[in-house]
Amino acid sequence: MDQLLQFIISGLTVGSIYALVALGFSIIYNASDVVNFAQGEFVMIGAMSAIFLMKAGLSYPLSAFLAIGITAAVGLALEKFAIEPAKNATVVTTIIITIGASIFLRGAALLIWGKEIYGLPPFTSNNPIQIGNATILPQNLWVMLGTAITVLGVKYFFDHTRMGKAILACSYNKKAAYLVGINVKRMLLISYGLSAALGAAAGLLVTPITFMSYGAGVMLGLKGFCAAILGGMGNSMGAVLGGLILGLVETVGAGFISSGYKDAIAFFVIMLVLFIKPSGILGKGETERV
Amino acid sequence: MALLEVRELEKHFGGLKAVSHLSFSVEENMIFSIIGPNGAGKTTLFNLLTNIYSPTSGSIFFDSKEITHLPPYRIARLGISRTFQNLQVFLNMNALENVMVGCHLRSKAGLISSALRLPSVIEEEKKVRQMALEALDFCGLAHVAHSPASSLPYGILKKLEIARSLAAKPRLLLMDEPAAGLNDTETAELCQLIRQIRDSGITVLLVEHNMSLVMEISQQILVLNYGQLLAQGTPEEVQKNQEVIAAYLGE
Amino acid sequence: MHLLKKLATLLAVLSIFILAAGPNVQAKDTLKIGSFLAVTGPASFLGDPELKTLQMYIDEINAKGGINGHKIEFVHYDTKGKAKEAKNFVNRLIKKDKVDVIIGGTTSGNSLAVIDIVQKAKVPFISLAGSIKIVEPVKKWVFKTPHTDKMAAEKIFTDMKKRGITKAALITGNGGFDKSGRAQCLAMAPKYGIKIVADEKYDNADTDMTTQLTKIRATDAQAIINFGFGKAPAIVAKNIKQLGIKLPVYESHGVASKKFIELAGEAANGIRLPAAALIVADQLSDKDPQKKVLLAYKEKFEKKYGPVSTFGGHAYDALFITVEAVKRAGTIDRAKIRDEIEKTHGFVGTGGIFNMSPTDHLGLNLDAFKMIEIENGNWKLLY
Amino acid sequence: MKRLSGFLLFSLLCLALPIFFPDNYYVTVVGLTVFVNITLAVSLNLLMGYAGQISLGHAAFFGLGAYSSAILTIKYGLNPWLAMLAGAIMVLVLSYVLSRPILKLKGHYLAMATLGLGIIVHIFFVQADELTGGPDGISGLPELSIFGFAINSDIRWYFVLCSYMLISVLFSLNLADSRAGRALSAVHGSEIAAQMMGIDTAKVKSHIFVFSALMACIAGSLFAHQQDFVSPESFSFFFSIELVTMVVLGGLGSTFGAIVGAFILSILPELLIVFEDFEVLIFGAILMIIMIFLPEGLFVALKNKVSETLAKSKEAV
Repeated sequence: MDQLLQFIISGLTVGSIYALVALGFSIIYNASDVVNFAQGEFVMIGAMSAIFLMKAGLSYPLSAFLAIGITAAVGLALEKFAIEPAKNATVVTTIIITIGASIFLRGAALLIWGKEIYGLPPFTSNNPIQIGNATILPQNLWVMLGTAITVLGVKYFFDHTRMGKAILACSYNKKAAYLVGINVKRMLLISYGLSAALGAAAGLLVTPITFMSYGAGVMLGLKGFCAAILGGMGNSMGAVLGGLILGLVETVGAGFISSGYKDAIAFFVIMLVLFIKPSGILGKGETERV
Repeated sequence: MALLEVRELEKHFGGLKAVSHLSFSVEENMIFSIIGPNGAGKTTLFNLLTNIYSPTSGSIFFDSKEITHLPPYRIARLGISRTFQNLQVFLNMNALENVMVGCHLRSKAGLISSALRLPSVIEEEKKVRQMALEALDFCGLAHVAHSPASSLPYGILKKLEIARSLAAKPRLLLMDEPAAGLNDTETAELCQLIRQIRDSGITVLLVEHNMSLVMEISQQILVLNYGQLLAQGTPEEVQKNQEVIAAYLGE
Repeated sequence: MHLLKKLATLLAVLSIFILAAGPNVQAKDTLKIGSFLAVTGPASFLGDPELKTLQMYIDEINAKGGINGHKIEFVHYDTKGKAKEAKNFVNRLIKKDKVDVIIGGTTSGNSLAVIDIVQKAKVPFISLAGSIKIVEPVKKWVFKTPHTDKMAAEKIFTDMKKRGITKAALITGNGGFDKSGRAQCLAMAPKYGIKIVADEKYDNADTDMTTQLTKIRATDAQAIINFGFGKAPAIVAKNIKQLGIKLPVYESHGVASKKFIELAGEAANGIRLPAAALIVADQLSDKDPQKKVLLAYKEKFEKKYGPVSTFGGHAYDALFITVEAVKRAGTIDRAKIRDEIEKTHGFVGTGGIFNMSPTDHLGLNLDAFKMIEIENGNWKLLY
Repeated sequence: MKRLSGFLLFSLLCLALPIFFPDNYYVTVVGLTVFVNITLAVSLNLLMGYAGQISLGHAAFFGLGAYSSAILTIKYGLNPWLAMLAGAIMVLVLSYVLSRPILKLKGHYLAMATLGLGIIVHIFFVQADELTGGPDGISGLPELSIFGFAINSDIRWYFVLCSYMLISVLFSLNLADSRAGRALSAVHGSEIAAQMMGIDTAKVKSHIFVFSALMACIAGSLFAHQQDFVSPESFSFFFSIELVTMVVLGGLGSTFGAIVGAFILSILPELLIVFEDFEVLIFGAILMIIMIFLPEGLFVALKNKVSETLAKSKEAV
């Protein structure tokens, strides 16, 4: 039982990584009802850009800053050149476009950065912090802090800023949003840029722990998607909650049941939750008007 | 015994009582209209009758059988069909196919026999096609049979829903605002159509805002206000009812 | 009309392609070597240096006029590490490209998947993957050059015995390499009197292994063995340090590349692993017959591509075993080449000295593995 | 017979191909993969295109079929056909039990649940070493034979897989305009309206889920015998997503769309090999471009174009 504390800390560590990725899904979903399967690639591009900018001799903060900018530009380009021209497409078609985009971005990363795995130095010291008989790395705290700041930021953005509200309005009813004078096109563009920037920030935060390579975005994206769904798609608090629960279920499952089947246990729990609550933990149930 | 009987029906959405304490019955072979100001609970009532919402309390009987908690498809099997205020046409099919879905209850080919296309299925398919064409023709839609539903104008789609419901040969047809969005000519045609439906032996339960239409064709009218029964009677009786006038004027 | 013209042009171009793809009018004595490697995907760090090595040396051989006058034609496909692709590509190599020898199958899964095909088609195949199952039991047309996972397990246990360790904990990934290594560890441990007291697993894409290691910490294990490749072993090493576990740690030959040290950083120090001599070539005694070969390969590869890895070395060994066999056979007849490969004796490669026989299609013994410890971010040859 | 003219033409083309190109790599090797993928795409289209229920776990049933055949024939010495039947029964029961709770979910949540199902099955293939051989898989399946006629060459496999594919295509086309098929489309169009037409939507969805799973399961058994080998990565969630992509690329809801989509996605990587490292990039770009400019799918878009042009030329006359 004295291992439990470490399991929980490990779970929160992993969970906050998932939560960060899940938040990116939320933003685009909120604006356009689209699940962007290239979200994991944003994480990868953010991290890889920073790694190579640093290799080119730039300082850590400057590289990080530029990497976020580069990724945001990729996000904007994705919306401008792939999502916007297909505005009449159904949701499923749009999802396939984002899958195509994720393959394309991975291919581009492969060509630009090669196949090697890279790491980033931790933001601060690398000495583990002791909590009871459990330990945690400072970088893990950075990830948690990053998650907390982001979720509060995203929540504030959607609840209290004009632009955030405008983006939400686009998702509820594009036509109505257009009629009240919201520039729907621009809002969608902004949401992709924002989501990409967020993905890049996630990449910067997690790379010192998990390393990064051109293909690493896939699994991060998948887990982020699971977290977002578990919490209730489009709900930023839900995304964080989903991420943390997913992380905890994985570590506790690995700790007490079987480490080989831990992912299976996690997916089983997600399915159970959905069977009981079909729109995720914090998701709102949909009622159809007839 | 009445064809449809509603006893003490209640529906609460959180604190809101959308329908409360409602009892009425509908006799066979008549046009029975439900009117009331916006938000009176008319569509909610339809959704309760077809169990798209389940009632908080109370019971519903159709042909002396309780249907309160039956799933919608079983209610349909007993002989109730409906149209929708927000169109629910199958936009992924053409007009004829839409109506052929209406014939679902009058045919029986299953998944496997359909996949194998057994001779009996081919036979039945012919019959279904015939029945559907008849229903389309009845509603004056024979000319659009092969047009994709997604390409048809609103007025036609409203009629298409009626044709689809009729193809099921129901005993009771619930129509939710069939005249909404129609022009005068179309409304006149609709009026005629509803009468023909009644004359073919189908009881019609109508929710409608178009008062002249309602007054013209209904035998019985029920007035709802805030989910409660305000009045019931013939068009003349309802028109004279002071409470009804107040409710409408107070709107 | 315009459209028709376009169509006609298209057809003409297409037919040229089709004709060109038809029967090859090549000189008869070209030796066709086919390869299928995981150049991209999760095993790319294995497949990539393998491909580079093959290309580099084949170019060199051709520049020197080929083997006994036979020029080498090289056909390569990237399997991305997928067994289904491997099967398709080997079929393609045999049926479409009609190759004489196949070198490849970066991962054990890829190699195992194609054994039946090459056996049926009677094409000599030298696998570049680790699993012992590839050559045990012996298959007539199948050979391999990398040390087996069984050898790695035995080398690790030998070292443990020397240090008086009797209880070990296993932590492995879910890839083919990892799982096969785990199976060999479980199978070999009793022979060396070692008890496996924990058997934890992780997914190769996982970001944190502290949970599994916490469980290991709670056992009475005296050492930890990790079989894996890619980033996961580096995370394991870092997590071990984070949790303050002081036990000796053994990695497999899967991490025998500088990348591992780079990723794991300080946490890599003190870790021991069995590996081919290549990474400690300069530490070998001058009397070691391998030293010259290793240094030559290392220099050549690093001049062209950057840091060398032992995995590329396996491709080097496979290529030159083939080259020697063709030289001895004096022909490019598949059956004769196969016979000569089987007769490989005293071949000094990067992986060791190969002595193949009809009952041994690998031809390496435990001495071919060196026990190495990571010290101050560098490899240190122990023995 | 007008209804099936497209099908007959397609069958003729498939069956005649090996006569003209008997030893062509693309026909006898790639062709087999193409047939399996077409079968899977067509079966997935029944669920996704007809009934409108997305599944990101279709590869699981394909894999369960393959593994049942491999395990039961190799480890338990069962007759291959019996093993195939046993696998099918298992998938029947499993898919039926799971169908009700899973298909209650909608949209992304349904996608998530099916994705989870696929991943759980995949993890089982990887982790249950003793049974499944782990990541290395199992090889050495016994030969399949029909009435003593052994299916032991590429060309024989060509005809077996082709026949099974054609049967699935025929089933799918038959369903399209039938009572059962219309019920599926109705569920897709509006579940509430479908219910009001007397359709038990939960049952309809569950039945098509099981039907489509069974089609994939048997394809899996055949695939295992043909490949003579099974390993987990052929049944990963990546493959499930590839199948969804096939269906949408060709045109959701159209059987020939699924065929076209499966054909393109199976052939494209073979053709892109020459681009080496650029392959991934080009593949992604092609996928995006097709979906951006022909969002209703390649086949459906072309079909609409052709019928439009025909209608116009008729008017002109």
